[in-house]
Amino acid sequence: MSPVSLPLFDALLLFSIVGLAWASLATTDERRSVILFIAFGLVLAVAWGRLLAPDVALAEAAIGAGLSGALLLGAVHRQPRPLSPGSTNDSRNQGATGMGVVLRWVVTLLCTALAGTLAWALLHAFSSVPHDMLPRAISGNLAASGVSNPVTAVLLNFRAYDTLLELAVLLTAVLGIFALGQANPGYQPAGPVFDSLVRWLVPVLILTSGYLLWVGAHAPGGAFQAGAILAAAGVVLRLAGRTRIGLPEGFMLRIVMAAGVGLFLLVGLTLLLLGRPFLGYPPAWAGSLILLIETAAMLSIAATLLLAFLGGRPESPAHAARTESANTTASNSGNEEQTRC
Amino acid sequence: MLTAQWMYGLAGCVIMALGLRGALLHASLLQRIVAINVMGAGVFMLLVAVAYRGPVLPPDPLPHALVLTGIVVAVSATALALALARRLHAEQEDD
Amino acid sequence: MTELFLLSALGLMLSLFLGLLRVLLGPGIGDRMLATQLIGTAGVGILLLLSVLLDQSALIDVALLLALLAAVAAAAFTGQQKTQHD
Amino acid sequence: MINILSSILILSGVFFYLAGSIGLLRLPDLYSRLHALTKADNLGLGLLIAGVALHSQDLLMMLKLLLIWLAVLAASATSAHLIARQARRQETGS
Repeated sequence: MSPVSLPLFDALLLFSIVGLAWASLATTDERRSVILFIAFGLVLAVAWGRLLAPDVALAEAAIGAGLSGALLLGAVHRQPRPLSPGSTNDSRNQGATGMGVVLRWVVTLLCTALAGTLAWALLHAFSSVPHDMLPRAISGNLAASGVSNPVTAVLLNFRAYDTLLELAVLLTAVLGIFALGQANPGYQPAGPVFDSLVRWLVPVLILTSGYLLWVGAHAPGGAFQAGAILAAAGVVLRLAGRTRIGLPEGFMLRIVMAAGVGLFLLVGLTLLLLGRPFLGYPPAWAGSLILLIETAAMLSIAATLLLAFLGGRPESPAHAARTESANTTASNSGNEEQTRC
Repeated sequence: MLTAQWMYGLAGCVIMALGLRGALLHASLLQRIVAINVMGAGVFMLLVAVAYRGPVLPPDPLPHALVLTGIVVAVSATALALALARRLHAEQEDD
Repeated sequence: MTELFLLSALGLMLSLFLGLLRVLLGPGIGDRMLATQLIGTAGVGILLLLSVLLDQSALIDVALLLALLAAVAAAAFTGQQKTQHD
Repeated sequence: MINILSSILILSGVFFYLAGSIGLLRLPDLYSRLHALTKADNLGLGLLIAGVALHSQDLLMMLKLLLIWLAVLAASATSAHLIARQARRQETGS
């Protein structure tokens, strides 16, 4: 590797990333801010690839390019006027009053100090020899973990507790969203151009998610990336104005939402009964157990992320179809779509 | 000490501070949510930079696992925050 | 060959950087969206080159995801939402 | 021989990318930028992908690369259409 040009590449990349982060927060136009944030996510995925973190890059690409952009853009469009707490004439926004200016400077100064302290700690840590105990322990036990991708081994075997609790966090977030109200009203049926893209893109996304789940055992990929891509397929359907986006209804939906946590707990408790530690898989079974848990986790992650995109309790498609048929002309093509698929 | 490691590490610090400042100073709820996401991205960059061991040695997988779960949690927290903001907006409109 | 890949990655980075200027300058929101599209395509190219340079075949998968989801942002940006009560 | 061909393809791909982004910066209005960009970056990526595929010489890899190119072609045509339609709607609407 040439010693000169790679730092140049890094410098350009980092300049773009920091510039986009700054620009997306410097404007007070919400739509501009969100678009800049989407561009920020795209460049970030390249940076993860550059730092040899392909697992992270896959997740960033799936979520940054697919979900969070659509989520934030949807929120901007729903607001006829800016989402601001209290009155629209907010002194913090204007920054004209004396107090406001002082406050801005104090906050800026404190944030700079924080960045400086962090940077100092970081440089201190980097100048000493890295403690490689943990990485060595991971690579030493990789053979017994049931998978050969070290990130998957950490997530589903060595630190399986964390992943179990993380799935619980996702579930809690969706329950919180459900408690806040009904789902967003959704989108008008898309034109023929986007519709023909959707027709082949959705199956390819579903295939890709299966592929990522499968390769996760021995290469970058796994339940999180696969779940995010599966959710993105639902987001695409939603954006095209379909009312059926692949989510099950009623009781089945609850099962799918809880499948990840449920199966994880079931496996853990069964192992306890058999006299092994909680989630301490027998090495011979580890590979299959991990694939089983990951499949359930993928479905749960996809369902929770898609429900998070809907932003509330989904209405039943029957009800949605009723309101839609009452909705006359604009949705005619949409109804045709539903009967066809 | 690797050049790339400190370049990305320092950038992570800067991005985190930018995000924190935005989260504290923006009036718009939506922009605060974006700012918190930027802050998270800064922390992720810090972690991935710490995991980096140069172009030849494999990186430390533990921070990668942390960041991976962090990204998924961040997007669901963002969705929850947006739902809260929407509800708040609806309540204000009723007044 | 490595030199060539590095040089090309730098070239694409420059292209991404120019796209970034258009994202920052605007003026219209459509211009920014279009430039974001270019940033995505340049990102796909850079990831392909990096996958060869750093010998990480998984980066091809990352490029694939970016490519598959490239239209999502534009669709979310232009999609017409239904209103709450009609 | 293959290396030389692959190098030429990659470098010309980069050239089209740069041409596209310079067009994006220099052209006067949204519609002309749309035209310039979609052509340049599709062609740029196509050439780049051809070069990388020649270099890799692995069948699965080539299939993936082909899929990437097709996906970007479809996505950029679709988004260009959507963005242009939106811009037209705004001009006539308000």
